[in-house]
Amino acid sequence: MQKLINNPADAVLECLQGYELAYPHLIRVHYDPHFVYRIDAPVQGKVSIISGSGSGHEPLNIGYVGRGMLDAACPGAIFTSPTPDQYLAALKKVYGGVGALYVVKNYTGGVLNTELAMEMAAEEGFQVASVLVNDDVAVEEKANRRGMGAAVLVEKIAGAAAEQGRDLDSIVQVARRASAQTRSMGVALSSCTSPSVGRPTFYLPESQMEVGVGIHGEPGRRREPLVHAAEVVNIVAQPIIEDLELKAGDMVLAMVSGLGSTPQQELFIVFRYLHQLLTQLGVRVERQLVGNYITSLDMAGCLITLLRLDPELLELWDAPVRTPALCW
Amino acid sequence: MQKLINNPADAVLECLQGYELAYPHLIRVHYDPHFVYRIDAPVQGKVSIISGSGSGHEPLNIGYVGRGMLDAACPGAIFTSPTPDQYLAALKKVYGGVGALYVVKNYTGGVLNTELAMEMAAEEGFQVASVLVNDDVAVEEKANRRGMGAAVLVEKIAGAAAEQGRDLDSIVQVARRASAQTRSMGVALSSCTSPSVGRPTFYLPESQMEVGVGIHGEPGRRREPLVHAAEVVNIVAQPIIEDLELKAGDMVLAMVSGLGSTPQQELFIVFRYLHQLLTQLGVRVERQLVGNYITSLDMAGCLITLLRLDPELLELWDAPVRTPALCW
Amino acid sequence: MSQEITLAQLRRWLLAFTDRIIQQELYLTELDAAIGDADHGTNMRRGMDKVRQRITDENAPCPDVSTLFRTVAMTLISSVGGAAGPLYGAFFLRAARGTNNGAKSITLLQLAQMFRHGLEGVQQRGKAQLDEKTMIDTIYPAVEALEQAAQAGKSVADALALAREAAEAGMKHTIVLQASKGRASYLGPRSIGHQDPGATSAYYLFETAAETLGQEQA
Amino acid sequence: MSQEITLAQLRRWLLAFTDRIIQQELYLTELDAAIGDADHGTNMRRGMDKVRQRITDENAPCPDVSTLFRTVAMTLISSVGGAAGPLYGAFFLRAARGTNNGAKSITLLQLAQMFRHGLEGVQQRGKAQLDEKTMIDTIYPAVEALEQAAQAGKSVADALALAREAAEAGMKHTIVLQASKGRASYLGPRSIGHQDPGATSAYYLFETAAETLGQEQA
Ligand SMILES: Nc1ncnc2c1ncn2[C@@H]1O[C@H](COP(=O)(O)OP(=O)(O)O)[C@@H](O)[C@H]1O
Ligand SMILES: Nc1ncnc2c1ncn2[C@@H]1O[C@H](COP(=O)(O)OP(=O)(O)O)[C@@H](O)[C@H]1O
Ligand SMILES: [Mg+2]
Ligand SMILES: [Mg+2]
Ligand SMILES: [Mg+2]
Ligand SMILES: [Mg+2]
Repeated sequence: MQKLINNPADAVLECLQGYELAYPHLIRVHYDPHFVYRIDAPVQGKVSIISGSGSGHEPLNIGYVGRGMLDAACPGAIFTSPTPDQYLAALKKVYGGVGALYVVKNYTGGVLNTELAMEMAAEEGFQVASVLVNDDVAVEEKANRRGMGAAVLVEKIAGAAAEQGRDLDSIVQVARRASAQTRSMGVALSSCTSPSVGRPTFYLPESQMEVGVGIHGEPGRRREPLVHAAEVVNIVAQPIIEDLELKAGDMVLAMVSGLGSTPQQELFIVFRYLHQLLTQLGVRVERQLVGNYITSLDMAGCLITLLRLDPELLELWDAPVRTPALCW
Repeated sequence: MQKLINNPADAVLECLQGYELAYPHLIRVHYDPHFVYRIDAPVQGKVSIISGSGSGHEPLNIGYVGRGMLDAACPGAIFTSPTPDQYLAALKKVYGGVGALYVVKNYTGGVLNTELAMEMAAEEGFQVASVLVNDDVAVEEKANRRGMGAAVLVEKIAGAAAEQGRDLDSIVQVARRASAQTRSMGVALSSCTSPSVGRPTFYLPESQMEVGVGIHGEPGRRREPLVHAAEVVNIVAQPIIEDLELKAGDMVLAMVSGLGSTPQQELFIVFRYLHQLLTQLGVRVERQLVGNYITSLDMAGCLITLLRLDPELLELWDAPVRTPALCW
Repeated sequence: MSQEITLAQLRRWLLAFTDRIIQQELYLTELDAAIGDADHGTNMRRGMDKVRQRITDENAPCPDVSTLFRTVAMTLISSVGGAAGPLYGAFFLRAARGTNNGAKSITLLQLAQMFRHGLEGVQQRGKAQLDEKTMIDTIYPAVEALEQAAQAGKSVADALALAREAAEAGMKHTIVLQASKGRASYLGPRSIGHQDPGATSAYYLFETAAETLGQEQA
Repeated sequence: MSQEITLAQLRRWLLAFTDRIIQQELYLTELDAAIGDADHGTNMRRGMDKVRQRITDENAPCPDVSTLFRTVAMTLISSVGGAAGPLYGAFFLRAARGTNNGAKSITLLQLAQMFRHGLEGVQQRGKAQLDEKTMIDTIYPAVEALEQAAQAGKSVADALALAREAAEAGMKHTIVLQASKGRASYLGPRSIGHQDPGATSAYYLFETAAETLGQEQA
């Protein structure tokens, strides 16, 4: 297994230790249960924004902790949703007295573990709400759609709204709108290898691509011949555009996230063609993120995410943010 | 070839087009000859900081253009130093009337093309100087050492000095000191595949690693069995520490840069052990960068870079910067 | 004849379950690699290590059946994560409520009742029905078989053997199903032809019950 | 007998050189993959495409030998990049200075002189000596052989054949050398056993010279 790791069972712990040493000006790490929290937590009088995720998607979520985004992020085992006690302990650490919003990616584990945590939190008198992220268009049934790139965008928008001093209901409203206006789809040029597994989760032959892939190494919806990037962009972006019913005059935030092992050069080539495709449709690309923002260990490929913006969402997107991964 | 590209010959161009569309608030791109320049260039009365590099190392160099770092970056073909006309055209675009500093990585191509450009610039009356980056300890002969991670650090420090309004000589001085106080070494867990080549430059079998590797896909100094990350850190960091004569009480800036396809998780594991190693030596890790800062297309592995800081270098490192890749 | 199943026997069964899961970690990982994210084995193993640790802790023994099941539930919930953690947690938590507080032994009927409560717990949390290619496809038929056998007055050994048979058939049946719940559902038709990992780990529950509880008498 | 080498012949030779490089792009890439970054073929090919374009441009023909060589130089410098661009640029630029301005033909001695200047240019820029595993190992012996043959009064064909032989031997000799200049030097002893890419592209200069200039008479 070609990896820079020690004991696979310690990978998550050692990564957290490295994060803490790398960003002492932004975050702290609590161990057992594990969670990462902003250095100035709790921020009294501000709604707390919390999210959890399996590890292996870095910088999602631990890279998004800081001013203007997450108050805390709970990292589970690799590709495994964290447990309720992580969510609850994080809540207690960062609660500012006026409520907390959990950003939940739509996977059985993410939903159930957060649900349990919220029940426990409510029992203890905390005011909690959640926003569901289910932007993946590769899954037809809407209720079953995976939460993917929208997690980054919703966390930023919710974080900005919280920083503005909004109350929980207001933040829930704008976060849910951001979630509802976002669609994503992924394409993989390789599988990924989880340290505890020791081999790729699936085998993708040369000259093939997995379309409609998720971020946990599972196979996608279908396997096709790998084509030129411009055509890949068409294949991946069309279902997003259709499902979102994007039309001329719309304004979007576009994210092209590498899945982990794709070089930056290719991500910008993808973005260049995505931008062209949208522009030709009369859709204005108002903002963009291109890089590794939500990954799947060492998977090759990318995720395309489009959020239909309105003035309020744009304002919240532009609000200052200071986290390991996002800074402006 | 599992890549998201179109015609390999257009990869560099399309990447530049994507960059321009992704960072309209920070940079502009000039084509034929190619160079990327900061959106507010020329900054009158400020020394210009310019660097060039083959493509394939993104974000080096085009990701470092902006306030507080490079005024312009010249991207060559993949792994190929750009040509003098690129360097000269960039100079003319960003020259603020008070001199320009070229940051040159020590490769025959980088040195010769910049040399030619500087001759041409001097003939036309520009005031130009250069700083050589040759931090690679894997090569024994100092004069022949490759320029690697120090390029990022020197560009930041020179950029900050220029932003302070310093004159060319003062910037040359501090840039050369930063360069002289930096050492690096790389380790690869895979080769990389250049689009125009279509296959990995060399073949690295499972369970092996290349120690003392460069950032252009060439083989390293030696091939050894791949060991645990903690031991890899020892193997890679020791020669750096020795060559730099680091001792207890020293203060360093440490950079762990992925080479392109290594997941973030592993980079933070590496950093955690590097931090421990240095701390045990009584060396204080004052600042750090962990992520993809200087890459080699889709190579797996990382580069470790240590810069011995002093108060002036630290102040310049901390100065504000606003580029695609660095922001604080 | 009303056979008693003691606290000690239940403890031994659960330890056998943890051992079986730990032994089958690689297999569960492979199943979850084919139609998931390859973590079911690792996660269940981590949880079972903790359960084993917890219920062999001589300083804090579980004094009754209800506490034993609740302890297993809480341990799994706080250590497994993913989908399986809350679902197996729900199973054991709701099973715990199917018995009197303080009871140090139960009858076969009560065991069936506990398992029925546990099944309801999993279905309430996960909202899965039969034939959605989940652990329900193992647990549901096993619970049905156990209930019927208990109501028909069968011995503990015979009842658990029937439950195991039903569980095994249910687990194998998941092979031909297309998943409509959980991670495998993202694959659509590509999930057909692979045995579900959660249905497999659930089978071990009934397999080990038949092997341990079914072999001993009060 | 003082044979003249005309501008037209030199042009045809350079076009043959561009063709040879373009034809050998893959081979040069492979050589540079073994001990470098696998770009020598691509870079030289890009440069040769431009040179071919430039010197076949009927709207802007090069009027004399000096201009022809200088044009090749500037084209290579602005399009090849890497180490080879400036070095081949230096070769042709300094070669251009080895002839009288306006001359539309040269003698064999003048050709040798031009190549000597070119070699000096490469050595001045690159600071490489013999046996450092670079293009010098091809160019140096070729220039020596050409000079000697020219001074000995040999025909153009014979002299260029001898230069080609020396170039080929020099190129092949790079196989056993450890590189101490250029990218291959980073490999240390691992560079031994591989033919140098730059020495190979440089060989084609003399190979095509022998094949074109050596076959024609004024
Ligand atoms: N809604 C559900 N109801 C019942 N069981 C489910 C449900 N969703 C998933 N499962 C079970 O969980 C198993 C996967 O567990 P695991 O791999 O540990 O979690 P994850 O899918 O989060 O990685 C599946 O094989 C399935 O049996
Ligand atoms: N200092 C030098 N002097 C002469 N030739 C050199 C020198 N350095 C490199 N070369 C030649 O350049 C060739 C490599 O060219 P190329 O691959 O195009 O450039 P790069 O090494 O920048 O990728 C080598 O094979 C060698 O022959
Ligand atoms: Mg999982
Ligand atoms: Mg090169
Ligand atoms: Mg799983
Ligand atoms: Mg090369």
